[in-house]
Amino acid sequence: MKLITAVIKPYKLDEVKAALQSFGVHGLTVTEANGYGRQRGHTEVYRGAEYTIDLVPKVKLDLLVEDHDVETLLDVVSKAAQTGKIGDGKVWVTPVETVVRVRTGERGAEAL
Amino acid sequence: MKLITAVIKPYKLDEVKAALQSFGVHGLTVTEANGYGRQRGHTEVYRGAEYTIDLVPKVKLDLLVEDHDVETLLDVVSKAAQTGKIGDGKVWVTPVETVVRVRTGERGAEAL
Amino acid sequence: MKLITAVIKPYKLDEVKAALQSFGVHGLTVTEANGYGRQRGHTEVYRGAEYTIDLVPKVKLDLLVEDHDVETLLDVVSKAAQTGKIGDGKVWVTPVETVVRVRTGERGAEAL
Amino acid sequence: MPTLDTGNTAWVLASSALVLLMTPGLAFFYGGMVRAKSVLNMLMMNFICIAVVTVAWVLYGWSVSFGNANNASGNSIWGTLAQWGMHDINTGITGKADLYGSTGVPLFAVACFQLMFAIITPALISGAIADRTKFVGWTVYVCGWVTLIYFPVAHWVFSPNGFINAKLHVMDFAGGTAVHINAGAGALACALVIGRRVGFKRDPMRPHNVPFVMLGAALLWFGWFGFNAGSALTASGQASVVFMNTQVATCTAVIGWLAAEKIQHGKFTTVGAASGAVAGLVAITPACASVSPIGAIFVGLIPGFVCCYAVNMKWRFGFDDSLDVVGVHLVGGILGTLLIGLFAAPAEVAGYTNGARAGLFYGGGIDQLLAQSEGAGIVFGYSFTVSLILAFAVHKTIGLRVSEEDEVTGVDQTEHAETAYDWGGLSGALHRAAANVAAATAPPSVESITDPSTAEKAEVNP
Amino acid sequence: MPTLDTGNTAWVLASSALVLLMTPGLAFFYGGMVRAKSVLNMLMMNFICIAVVTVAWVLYGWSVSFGNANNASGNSIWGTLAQWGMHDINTGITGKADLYGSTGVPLFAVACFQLMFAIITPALISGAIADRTKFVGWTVYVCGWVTLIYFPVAHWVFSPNGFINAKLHVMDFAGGTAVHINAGAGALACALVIGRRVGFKRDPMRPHNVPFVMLGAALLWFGWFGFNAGSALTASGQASVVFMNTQVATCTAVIGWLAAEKIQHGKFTTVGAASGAVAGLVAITPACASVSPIGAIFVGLIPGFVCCYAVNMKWRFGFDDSLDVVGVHLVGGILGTLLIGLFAAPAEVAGYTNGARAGLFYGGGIDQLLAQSEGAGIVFGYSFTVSLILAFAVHKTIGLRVSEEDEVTGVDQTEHAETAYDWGGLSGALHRAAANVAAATAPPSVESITDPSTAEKAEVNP
Amino acid sequence: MPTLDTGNTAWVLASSALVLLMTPGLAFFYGGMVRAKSVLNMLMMNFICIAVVTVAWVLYGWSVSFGNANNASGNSIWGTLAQWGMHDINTGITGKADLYGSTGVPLFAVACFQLMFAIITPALISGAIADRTKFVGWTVYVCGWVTLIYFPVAHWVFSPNGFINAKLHVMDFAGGTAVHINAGAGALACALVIGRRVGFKRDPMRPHNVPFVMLGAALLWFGWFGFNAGSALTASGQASVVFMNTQVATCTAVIGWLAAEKIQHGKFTTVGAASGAVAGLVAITPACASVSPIGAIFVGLIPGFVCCYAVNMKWRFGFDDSLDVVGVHLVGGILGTLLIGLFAAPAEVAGYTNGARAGLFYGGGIDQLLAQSEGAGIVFGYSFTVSLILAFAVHKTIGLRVSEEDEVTGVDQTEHAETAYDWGGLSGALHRAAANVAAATAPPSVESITDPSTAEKAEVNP
Ligand SMILES: Nc1ncnc2c1ncn2[C@@H]1O[C@H](COP(=O)(O)OP(=O)(O)O)[C@@H](O)[C@H]1O
Ligand SMILES: Nc1ncnc2c1ncn2[C@@H]1O[C@H](COP(=O)(O)OP(=O)(O)O)[C@@H](O)[C@H]1O
Ligand SMILES: Nc1ncnc2c1ncn2[C@@H]1O[C@H](COP(=O)(O)OP(=O)(O)O)[C@@H](O)[C@H]1O
Repeated sequence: MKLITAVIKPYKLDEVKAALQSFGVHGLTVTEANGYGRQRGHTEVYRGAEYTIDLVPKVKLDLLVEDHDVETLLDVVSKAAQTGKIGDGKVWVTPVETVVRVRTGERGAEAL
Repeated sequence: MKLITAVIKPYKLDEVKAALQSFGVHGLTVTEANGYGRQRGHTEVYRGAEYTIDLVPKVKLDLLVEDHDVETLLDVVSKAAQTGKIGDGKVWVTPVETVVRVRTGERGAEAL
Repeated sequence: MKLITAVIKPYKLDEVKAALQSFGVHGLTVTEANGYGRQRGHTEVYRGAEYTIDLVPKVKLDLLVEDHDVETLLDVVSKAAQTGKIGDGKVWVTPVETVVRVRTGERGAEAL
Repeated sequence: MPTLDTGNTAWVLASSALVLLMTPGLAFFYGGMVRAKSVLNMLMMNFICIAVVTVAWVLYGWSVSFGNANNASGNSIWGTLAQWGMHDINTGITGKADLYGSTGVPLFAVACFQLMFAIITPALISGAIADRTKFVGWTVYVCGWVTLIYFPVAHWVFSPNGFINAKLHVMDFAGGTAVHINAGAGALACALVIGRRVGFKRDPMRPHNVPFVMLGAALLWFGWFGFNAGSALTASGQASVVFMNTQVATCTAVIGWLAAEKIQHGKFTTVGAASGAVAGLVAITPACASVSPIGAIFVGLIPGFVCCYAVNMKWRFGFDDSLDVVGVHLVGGILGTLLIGLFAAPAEVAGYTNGARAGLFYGGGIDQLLAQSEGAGIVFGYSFTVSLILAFAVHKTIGLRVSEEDEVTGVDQTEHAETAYDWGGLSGALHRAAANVAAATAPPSVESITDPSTAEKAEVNP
Repeated sequence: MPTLDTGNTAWVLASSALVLLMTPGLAFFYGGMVRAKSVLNMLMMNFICIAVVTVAWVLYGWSVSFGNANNASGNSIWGTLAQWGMHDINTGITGKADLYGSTGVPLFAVACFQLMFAIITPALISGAIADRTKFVGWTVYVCGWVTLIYFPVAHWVFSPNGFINAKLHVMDFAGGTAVHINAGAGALACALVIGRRVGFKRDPMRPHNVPFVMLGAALLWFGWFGFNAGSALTASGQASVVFMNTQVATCTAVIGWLAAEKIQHGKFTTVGAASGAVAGLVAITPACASVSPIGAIFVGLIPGFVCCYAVNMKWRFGFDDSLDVVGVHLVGGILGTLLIGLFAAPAEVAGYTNGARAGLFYGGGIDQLLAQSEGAGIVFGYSFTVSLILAFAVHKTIGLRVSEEDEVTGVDQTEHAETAYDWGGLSGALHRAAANVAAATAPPSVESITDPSTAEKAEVNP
Repeated sequence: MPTLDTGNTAWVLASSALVLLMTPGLAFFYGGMVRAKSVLNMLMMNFICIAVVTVAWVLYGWSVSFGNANNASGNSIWGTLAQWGMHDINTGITGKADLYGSTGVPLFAVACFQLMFAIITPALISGAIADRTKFVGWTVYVCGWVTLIYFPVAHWVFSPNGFINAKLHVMDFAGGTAVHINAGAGALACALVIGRRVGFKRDPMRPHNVPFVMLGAALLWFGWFGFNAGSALTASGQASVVFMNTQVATCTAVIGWLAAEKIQHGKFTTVGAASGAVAGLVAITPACASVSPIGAIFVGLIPGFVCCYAVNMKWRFGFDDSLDVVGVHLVGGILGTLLIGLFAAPAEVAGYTNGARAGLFYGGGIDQLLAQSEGAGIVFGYSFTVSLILAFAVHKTIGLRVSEEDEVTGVDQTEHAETAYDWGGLSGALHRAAANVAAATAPPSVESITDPSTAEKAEVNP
């Protein structure tokens, strides 16, 4: 079992989800996030005080997958999230030892 | 050292925390999240435009635990979070290589 | 490739980022979080109903790094986030199997 | 023979607008106190009162309440149906204008002013049944409530020939009985019929937007000057002292509530300050033209302090009066009505022509206190009984309460298909439904995988 | 010879304040409906109207619209420039005050009142071009629009000698043509010139703050009493029935819209209730002094119901009238103007001295309906044509629209360098820019690694 | 002998309500600018002013400020205590009403109107000490401040026999000196005594809710018409031109501020537009009855532009006037007061009976400018000195500032035990405290592990 984590541009969320569904993935956890990186932020002004905000809004996806799906889904996610512009984000994979479905207590593949 | 991550229904947070405490776990990190899954979303209407929202609000817990506690706590969390209805969520375990307590610089078990 | 995750006090975020930058780290993902722990919460009152809130606001950082940087950066982060007061937070390391830069599809070190 | 007084008319029209604003003010006062998942339903429960009560008022409400107001020997229990649809009221554009009593104010202006009272009274009830009410059931309840309860009671109390006013010589200048005790009784009945919220006492239910609570309190306060000082129906010395008394009592009630809160919980809270203000406004409503500014200090301080304790009743007795309509409006209304019996001052009482007397502390003896109690008792008894029957009837037929699942999900979503706030973080996750009116011309399936940067293209031929 | 009437003057001044408040009300009504990333731009588009229109009004607007209002034989197409800068108006502090017609109200008071109309009319347009407008371009457009369109049209419709009023004997009491059809036409033109938002029809664009939509609707409603009843320029029986009609039509429009929504989507929404209220206020604006309260029921109900369907046009025809200015103000304004031809009642029509007749259903025959259509057509035709040319001119020169990238990022950030909300979670992530005025005394580079606990120290010598 | 004028009275009562609304307006204007963790404290600092100042006013404030206003030869430094508790004021319900001067307005109405001025003046100070003030200390400071400073200064400036008004023939129609310079001086003193916020200059402190800033500005603007035009105490030509001038100057100030901002930072911001409006309202306050609408253009434009630069002073000199009370109210108040000396026009000055002259640009020579400077100087000097002593005294005794730790945590939580907003995401994390009043009947320990779906059961016997 693996965990694919993706940090992408917010407005791409719907497309990534659509793409995943067409590959039979129906579960996904989403979190609001913000990122620092090459993509530059902006400056704001309030009564003579200028502030720079480097943080750029992103969304973070957590996706539990079976080992044999990792490569394909890694590909699906990064393709769907791609705009080709700086700030598209990252996708990474971490090992998972157990997964439990809270409702039933099922483990492993059955839990997804 | 392991990391137990749980995605559960928001209103169960307090119960899960209570359950964990009764097992001597006092530290926990919580994040607001949203989930896609079997649990269906809803439809909204604004001036003639209908939108479907598949995302369901969840909370995500990050729990650093010692190896020998994993099984018990996995159980504690999933039991406490259970309602038996679709959408109860998932709990998973990932390996952790080091943990540091920022305040003291302590590592490993002492850091918890 | 490793993932350094840090849960720290919100107002330390800017300093941690500054410290990381001086070590050549320019990418980082930030999430709003809340923590339970030794640091005590507070009580609120609304029309005769008192509520205790144990959750304390935190921010969570996800930092993808190359293996040989882990120790240094672990140190950089925890030093920069430290105030010496209870509630400074935790930093932990998990193994990462692959990283992809969405924009280019690059993998591994090039993806950072 | 009275002629049009433009000054008085200007004041009554301005006051009407002020009182209309109180209902949205109430909606925000209540709306800020509920959880984020039911704020819209709270706004809607108030907003719909404006809509349906206005229609009922024009069709028959005005006539039932004030249709015979200019006729001293008119029926003291009920007005008339003669002015249904306000059809025979002369505006004075041609011929002689119909004016209200000796005020020189057109009947239509008074009708506007009194309408706003008929709107906010049932709206007050909504606070008792927050988070769990079926919108349609509520709407029906409101229609029935004003017809069976508010319209007649308003006649009893406000019409010069109404029996509580003319016969029992009760002093209730702007509605301690007709508005607050009345609404408080209706709220208690509703809360009992509809039952407790899921998680009442167990789950935390903290206000989701305290600044909105404050905004609502501010708009209420602002509008209340029209409510009380406007009730003089003249821009006069009486209206002026009423204005001052309203301000004074509201302020001392804020102090009273904050003091009680400090004693109980050790803190001065924002919700407490806002609640104290409302408690004071409620209490001074009947008394504003009976007491002096010094008297007003006490008519505010006492209810402010007492109501802060009164809101604990629901915890003790276990009825879920969610936003304390009973603790604030019923208790505050009763206190204000009775305190008149103690603090009514001769100089102000002289403004009454119904035989009212000064209060106990001002040498008027016990009589007025008894009269006030009688008035309060009659309105409470009538209102509570009829409200209970009405609420029960609606509950058993159309239904007044949503399903438990809908309640846990949130009534905004389930009753109104809306979400109050969208800060934008995840709005990328919504998408247009197939049922969408736009679908015909723009299949989402296709478009939803288009990149914004190509949007214009995607729309070349919509 | 008329003398100062303090009552009428008090009402006109109070009404002026009420109408001023409508523009911020509109800003919140619109602002709550846009996405969180462009709410400030929406507020600013409205706010700037107040600023620039006021200046234009003082310099020449008043004079062009009403400069010859007291002169029955004055030019019916255009006022005069004689009162530029309002320089020769006598306040009556010394000598004889200049009063408006026979109202006993100082010209300055009427000038304040009418100014507020000139402000909100262009502001209404902003809703059609939400999320994508260049602030400077918009400001220039507004200046041109009031000068070329609003000022003359206001003369035609509102000035006693204006041709639509005096010659075509159209009844438009408070601006169904001059305000709503006018703004609706300008909005349609703007929306066509500026084009669709990125992601129109594809992306969800749900209101980011529905309580603000409701707050805005409430402030509009409140202010509209000044708009309509204030237009009587007297605190009279006419003002009173106008007030009542305004209330009645608004309420039945809420009911009408909610009914249509229930039929189409199965739900009663908050945004729908607020929209219905505005549709009703729009429709009753021209009719408020022509119909009876019973007539007002229909002048609200019909537009409320119809407008709920009208807002679907933009999806069908693919023009991006973002917040439905066309569907609500143009359609509602036309309906209100025409319904007068059906429901105008003799008792109210008697208040007109321009030869207007009762409506078809009240025995007045078809004439008034034709007159109303003529008035509506002329204003729409003139306004749409000139607006189109003006918008096009501004768009091609200064530019009316931001870049696509700025639009996707959000106009608040790109046009105003601000973010509407900061709930504090990540505010630790901001830091003072080098360009900062404070930088001279406090280099962020140094301070930004200081711990708060040592802050005082860090500031010993700033 | 003057008799009751219902029109003037209606206007003064309406204006009183408008001015009351300004304080909540100010609370939102300020509250939106602070961080989310201290918005409630800001609202409370303003709200409590309403409460305590009203009580002080009724007991002795009115008497000290205006108790001898009808007595031309009354003391010019201080009123009287004869009207303590407003006990001997005749409302005219019986006998002859006490009216104010020749206005035909009841003393009680004027007392209501002037009370609202006494409330908002100290409230203005709260902006200088945002995020760090101890609620109790602030409350005590406010009581002392109005007693020692506002009440006497109001007498000097507003009472017909006050020396700044009668002897120095200063023109200050609605309070450039008595309100804005006065509050600005008090704010500067407070900011110096209380010290800088933790992280001042280092940490970003951006407004947490800009729409609230705009809402506050809108409510202030709306209410300010009562403040300025109401100060005429008559619904007259003077009130009308004052109304127009107020509108004009506010608008040109918005333009002036935005221009200055564009020059300095390249952007037109929302907070800037709102700030410009307030700066203009401040500046026109003393001048509104001295200048013509053309003059008002400059009395707005100049302060709007200058104040935008003035707010930078705090960065340069390092005093933490958090929300720029000095930069906007002190600077704006001084500018408005002095510009009268340049722009006062004969036609308007004729409204003054205190011997004031026209301004330099209107052939009145330099005299009035000197008089204005004298008035401004006296009020600033007196107010700053006494404020400094008072603030210091309170700070050293009760304490005006919270602990550094509480400040970093947020004063809402530490001073008021509340959180402003709860969007619901983590509300599952709260739970009822043991100390809870409900605990007796419902031990949380037990219930907190109950599932909502079994809630009804769990409450069978509460
Ligand atoms: N080392 C990193 N660890 C974790 N997240 C990162 C890292 N570097 C970048 N990110 C995330 O990826 C996002 C995009 O990175 P950025 O450098 O801006 O563009 P790109 O990935 O296209 O080069 C950032 O906003 C941040 O959220
Ligand atoms: N493959 C997955 N990866 C990550 N999170 C998931 C996955 N599948 C489901 N989830 C999370 O679990 C939640 C519950 O899943 P769902 O399928 O709705 O119900 P259940 O777990 O009871 O079958 C989802 O809302 C989502 O947050
Ligand atoms: N076992 C744990 N797993 C995950 N996060 C934890 C754990 N223990 C503590 N934390 C996080 O670390 C934060 C600080 O912990 P706390 O015990 O309050 O102080 P300290 O780390 O200084 O002892 C908590 O608010 C929580 O977010």
